[in-house]
Amino acid sequence: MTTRRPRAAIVGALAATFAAGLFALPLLGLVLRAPWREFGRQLLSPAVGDAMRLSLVSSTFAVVVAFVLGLPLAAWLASGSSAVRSVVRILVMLPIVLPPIVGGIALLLAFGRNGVVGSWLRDWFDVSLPFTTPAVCIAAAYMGVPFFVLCAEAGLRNFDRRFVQAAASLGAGPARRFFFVVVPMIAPSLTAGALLCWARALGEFCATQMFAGNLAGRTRTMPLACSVAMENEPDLAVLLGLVLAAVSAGVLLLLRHRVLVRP
Amino acid sequence: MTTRRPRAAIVGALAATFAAGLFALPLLGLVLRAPWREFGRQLLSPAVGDAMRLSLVSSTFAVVVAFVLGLPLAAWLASGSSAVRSVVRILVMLPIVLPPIVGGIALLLAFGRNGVVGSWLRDWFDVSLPFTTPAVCIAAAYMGVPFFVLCAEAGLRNFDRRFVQAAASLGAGPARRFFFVVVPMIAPSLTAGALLCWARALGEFCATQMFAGNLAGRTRTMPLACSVAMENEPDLAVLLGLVLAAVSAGVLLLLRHRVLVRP
Amino acid sequence: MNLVADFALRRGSFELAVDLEVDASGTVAIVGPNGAGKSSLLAAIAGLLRIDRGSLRLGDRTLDGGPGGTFVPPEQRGVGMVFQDHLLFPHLRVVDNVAFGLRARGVARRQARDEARRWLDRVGLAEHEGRLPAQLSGGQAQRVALARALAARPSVLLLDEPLSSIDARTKVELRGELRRHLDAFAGPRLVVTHDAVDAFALAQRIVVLEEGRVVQQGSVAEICGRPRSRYVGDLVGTNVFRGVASNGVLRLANGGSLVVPAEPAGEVFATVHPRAVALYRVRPDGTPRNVFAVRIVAIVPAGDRMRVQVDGDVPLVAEVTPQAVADLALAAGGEAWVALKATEIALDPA
Amino acid sequence: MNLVADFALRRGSFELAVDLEVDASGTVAIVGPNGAGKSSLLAAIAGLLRIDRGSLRLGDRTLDGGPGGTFVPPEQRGVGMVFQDHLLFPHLRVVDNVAFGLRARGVARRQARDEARRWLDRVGLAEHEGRLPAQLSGGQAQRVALARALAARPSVLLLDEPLSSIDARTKVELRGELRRHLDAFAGPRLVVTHDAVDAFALAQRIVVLEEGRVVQQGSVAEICGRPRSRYVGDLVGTNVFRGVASNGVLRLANGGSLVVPAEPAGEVFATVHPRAVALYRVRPDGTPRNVFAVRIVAIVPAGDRMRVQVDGDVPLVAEVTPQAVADLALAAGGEAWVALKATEIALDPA
Amino acid sequence: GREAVAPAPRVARVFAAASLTAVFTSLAAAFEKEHPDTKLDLHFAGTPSLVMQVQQGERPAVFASADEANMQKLVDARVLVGDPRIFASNGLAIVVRPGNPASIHRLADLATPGLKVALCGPEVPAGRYARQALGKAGVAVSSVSDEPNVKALVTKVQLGELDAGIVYRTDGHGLDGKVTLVDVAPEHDVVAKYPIAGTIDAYGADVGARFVQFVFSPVGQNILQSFGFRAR
Ligand SMILES: Nc1ncnc2c1ncn2[C@@H]1O[C@H](COP(=O)(O)OP(=O)(O)OP(=O)(O)O)[C@@H](O)[C@H]1O
Ligand SMILES: Nc1ncnc2c1ncn2[C@@H]1O[C@H](COP(=O)(O)OP(=O)(O)OP(=O)(O)O)[C@@H](O)[C@H]1O
Ligand SMILES: [Mg+2]
Ligand SMILES: [Mg+2]
Repeated sequence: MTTRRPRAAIVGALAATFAAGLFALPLLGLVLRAPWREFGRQLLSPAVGDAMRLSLVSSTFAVVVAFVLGLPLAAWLASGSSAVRSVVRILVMLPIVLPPIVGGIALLLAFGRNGVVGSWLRDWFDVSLPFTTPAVCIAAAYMGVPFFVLCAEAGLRNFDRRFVQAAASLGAGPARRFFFVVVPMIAPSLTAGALLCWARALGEFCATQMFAGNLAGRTRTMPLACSVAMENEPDLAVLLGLVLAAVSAGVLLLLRHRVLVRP
Repeated sequence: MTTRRPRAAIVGALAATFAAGLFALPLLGLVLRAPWREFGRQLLSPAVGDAMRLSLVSSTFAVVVAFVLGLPLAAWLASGSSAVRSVVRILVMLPIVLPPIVGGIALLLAFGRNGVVGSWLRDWFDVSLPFTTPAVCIAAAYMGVPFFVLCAEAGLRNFDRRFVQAAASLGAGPARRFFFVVVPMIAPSLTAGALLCWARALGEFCATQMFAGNLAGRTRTMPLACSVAMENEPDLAVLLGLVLAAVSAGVLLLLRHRVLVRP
Repeated sequence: MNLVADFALRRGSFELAVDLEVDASGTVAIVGPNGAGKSSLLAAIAGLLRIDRGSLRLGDRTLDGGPGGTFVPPEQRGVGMVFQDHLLFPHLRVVDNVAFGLRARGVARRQARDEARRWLDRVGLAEHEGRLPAQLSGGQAQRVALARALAARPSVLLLDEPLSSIDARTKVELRGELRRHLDAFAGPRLVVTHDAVDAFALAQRIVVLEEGRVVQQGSVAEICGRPRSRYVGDLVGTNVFRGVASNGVLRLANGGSLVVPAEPAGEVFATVHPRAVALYRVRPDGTPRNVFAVRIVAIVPAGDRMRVQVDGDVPLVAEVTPQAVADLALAAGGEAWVALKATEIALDPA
Repeated sequence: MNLVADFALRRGSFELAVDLEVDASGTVAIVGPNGAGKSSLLAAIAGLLRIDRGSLRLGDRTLDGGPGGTFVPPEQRGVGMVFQDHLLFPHLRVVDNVAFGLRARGVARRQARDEARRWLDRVGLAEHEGRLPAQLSGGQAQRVALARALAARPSVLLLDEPLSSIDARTKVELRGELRRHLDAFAGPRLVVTHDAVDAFALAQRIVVLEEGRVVQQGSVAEICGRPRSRYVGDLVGTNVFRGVASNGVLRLANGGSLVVPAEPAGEVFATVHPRAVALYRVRPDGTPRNVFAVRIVAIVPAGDRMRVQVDGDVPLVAEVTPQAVADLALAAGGEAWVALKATEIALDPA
Repeated sequence: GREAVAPAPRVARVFAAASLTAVFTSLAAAFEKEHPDTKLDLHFAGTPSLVMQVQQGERPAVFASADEANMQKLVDARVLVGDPRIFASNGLAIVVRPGNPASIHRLADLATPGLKVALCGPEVPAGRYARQALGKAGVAVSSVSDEPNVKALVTKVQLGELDAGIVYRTDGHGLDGKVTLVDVAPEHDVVAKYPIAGTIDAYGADVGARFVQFVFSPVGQNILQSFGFRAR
């Protein structure tokens, strides 16, 4: 099924190429400049390995939180258009708008040792979150999940409710309807949301640094390692950024055939 | 059309509430801590006004770029599933993954005085982008547009192509089909994408700082003003973050009735 | 287990208000004009629309007690529904679409698939089980929808135009298959259709819905014998008029009039079998008391006769032999004269 | 302006290969079993599917020259298409749906709306112009789809089951309206339908498609008189069998056999009018050479007769009087005997 | 239960200003080598962030600040053990493109028209000091940007976006050949002082105290000097 595309399509194609170019160009700059001799050594260095592992763990955690908590929230947001929903939607969006460092302060104020929840955690469980790996995960989720929620909500809003009705008429309860009809049918939106959430969590560092600290091996994610390198050897920082980019590109390419490209 | 919700729905509602709480809590911390007496004065101070204006201009620019360049790119990405598309999609996602400071360096390498495009701009037009307001806009677009592209692509992938065929059979050419059929039908995804892009551009500061510098009135956006304030008076930084959050919440609430809530 | 639907509901400016009892002894065909509320009725029974007034009961269970009352959610009502636009799940293969209801009731995947395959076989789509709905033709999709509804082992069947896109050949078979299934089915079953043949072939009872109200109901024979509205007349292929009769003249709502028997008078239904309508090239002289000029709208074969649809003061359908069509050189768009004996017009008080 | 479709295309394992010429002198009805390729044929003509071989021409313009050849995109073909599943734009009000085609050809919004309203009036939906498609009933949506296709001032009309969900009452009117429109239409027009009445009422010529091939085409009278497949037989309400005749015995493909006239022999089509099929309670003794026991599948009124569908060695439809049904106490599911005179079986070489 | 193979090292957390990243990484390595039973968890961030974290209840065993103003906030908050001590100082330098193509040798050269110069913002210590130095030299420089930290400034000079900027002498470390540093004349120079202290109730306070001692020890001071810092 093909149709030949006239003028408008050509304009579209030009714009697309131009856009792709704009994204490719800065990256090209990085790639040209990076000290590639160092690449292999850095990729295999234990410090980078630790940071990479932590980055992958925390961003994956963010995706898990997105599905476990963000999806129900998105479903609720999509289920109506009350003023309350607008307010909650804005609340969910604020971590994106807030300068990440303020986001980090917010987390510290909530979950820090003297924070609203933090002091309660300390008194009752003798647990302190800041400067721990869980804190990295929380920061990642806090910064990443909003992207998922908004994407998922859009998918749910586009969803034709009558398929849910059809499933109900076939005896499927709410859970089955949601997981076996809604979720697969809005898979593209969920995938996009999960990707954005994951990527954002992966690239996050300001809030992490504020809330979780920058402790090698424990809370130092790749972007933090990168900022540390920035102080020592700026070229290394670029290289680490590229390592992060390369690894995440690798992960995405691996996932591609399982998740992104649907039959 | 209502259906009563049993257990699964209750679990969902709990998760949604919990998630909303998690987002509300850190914000609550900020709100409690902020020096509110200062709020009015800061909101009206000319420096904050300049920064706010610049933030709004640059993030709106990012949204415009998203529609003008990102939408065609998303349309192309959604129109198939070749390996080239996967690669380009990853390329588009990388600005999200890259630590923002590396992103800023990348922008310098591309559009800086000695950059790939930059040196060409300088030689031919005697234009230098860094340290200018356009640079702020470019940084905002670079960091924000990827979110739009992925969201829009998801919307397009969910779109039933047969409506395009119906429009074609009625004599509508590619442009009319796209703008009068596809775009309105995937509006929720485009709205979500535009919101994410706008919010991300609004909150961005690392890359901006690196690429555009930090000059009051010219390149100092709200997040930069916030990071500057962080140096002396962290409380003021929090307050500025809240001002940014409040203004963007206001904008979103204003938009709500026009864009977000559809008939 | 009787289904008692005594309720009203609104959709925008449309109101559906029915008082209907459906027992399990036979199949009920719901017929009526477009927008009469047939699909809305099924949706309310299935629990996809809430009622605004009255109640909906199945046996001694209240399915919907109106606002604030009991409401049994659709998935607990055990209905099997064919939707007018099928609503096959686009992400599931045909066999999994059909197995969906069984899976929802906890049948193991393998067993559910096996059962689904048997159903697909019954609707003649065994070889399409692995396809996605987008790869089916319209009629194939409709058959899958039918199989999906029946396979879920429902206790109430609601079929919304289940055979509208089925081809003539398959329809004969599928109708027989469906008829057997419906006859053996233990619960209430409702079939919405626009096809008189389907209605007569599948149902023992017919309910006529117009503008959200039940205007007539009865056995197939009753409905055919005494249609009570122009719609039913068209459905069963008889001419029906409603009007006021007095002194042997029937004034129709649209302004025309007919000479009719003197009794009964007042608001009446007049039925005229198409066979009783005679057509002429030129104005006939003779006994028929109703003679008027008409325009021929269409000529359609019906069995070994031809049905000629004419338009004029009194729109009518005449049934004539193909020979007559040829002899009179009747053609769509042409003119003709109608003669209709007053004694052929049956009047029933409205 | 003739439409010459001489092409083949594949969709998955299905292949459509047609060689068809449609002139502008009359309407062509495309009939055929589900999955025969009717919708695919229309899609190819509309430019929504590309052909794999051959060519598609309209007048002296090549619309699709096959892979690598010319391809006129759908929006430049000037087709008006009713899709089987309507595909109304969900975000546009009914009036804007209908006006869409006019807007696409550059008609000003107001004028396009006015024209759209006229079309809506013609399909009886004037008062629904402000609704969104989701607020329409199935039949209403179909009428909007029809109005939308016709309003776009197309030069080729492709209607895919345009009347399948229309109620009996409206169908009579709409068919007349459509018939007038089609007769006045200047370009090629194709109507896909499963309803014999629609086919006969709307079209002058009928093309029968089965399994992607044209198996028969001709005037309405030709198709009715000499159905060439069981499908066409069912469509026109005649019994048709294909088999091998020799020495006055016809062996059917499914194993049954019939005593038939001695001539012609070899591969033949046998047609038996339902009226010629007699039913008995007990085995009849008499002249009919074909006597066999059958099971009654369904009894359906058809005009003033009843059609009894029976199943057995030779599945058949018999047409009898209601009186006979009552006298013999025939009922679906019951047993009966069929008697069929060999001389009533018409044989045509295949 | 888990068997302890070796006694767990005693751990102390060290908060240090981002600009101390390189040197404190070296110091910690040397310290851990000298005290194998100890381990230092180094956390680097901008000094204001570190202060904020301490205000929110974090208790590092060692807190090394990039300036005295920020340290003063902790003094005011009464969370320090004893008084902060200055463990190093730094001087200013002009960072220019490699080989100094614009021939910038004095602060006054920064006023050359057509030159793209940037300073750190006046809120940042480096920016404050730079402005003081320019004041002393009586030079008026229009900064094209108030850079938020010296590294951003150095990077931009390195990439050729800027022709010059004022940074710390230590910022040339590890950038041989990529930028050139020109020391600011002693009479114009402003001395940046780096205070260090421990916080109360800190976990591993004893290890922290030993690390502070180590920083002041000759070995520690040598390391500092090797990174371009001036001994206190
Ligand atoms: N969501 C809605 N909002 C407002 N009105 C609606 C809605 N859905 C249906 N209607 C209206 O309710 C009436 C009944 O619709 P319904 O679908 O029940 O008709 P139907 O009898 O099934 O017709 P059809 O034979 O065309 O399928 C119609 O007039 C329709 O326009
Ligand atoms: N996208 C597709 N991929 C593979 N096969 C398809 C696809 N679409 C249709 N088919 C198959 O092509 C054949 C022809 O389909 P088409 O829709 O043309 O049939 P049709 O004659 O219109 O049938 P119906 O009367 O049921 O509408 C069918 O067997 C169908 O299953
Ligand atoms: Mg309906
Ligand atoms: Mg079809």
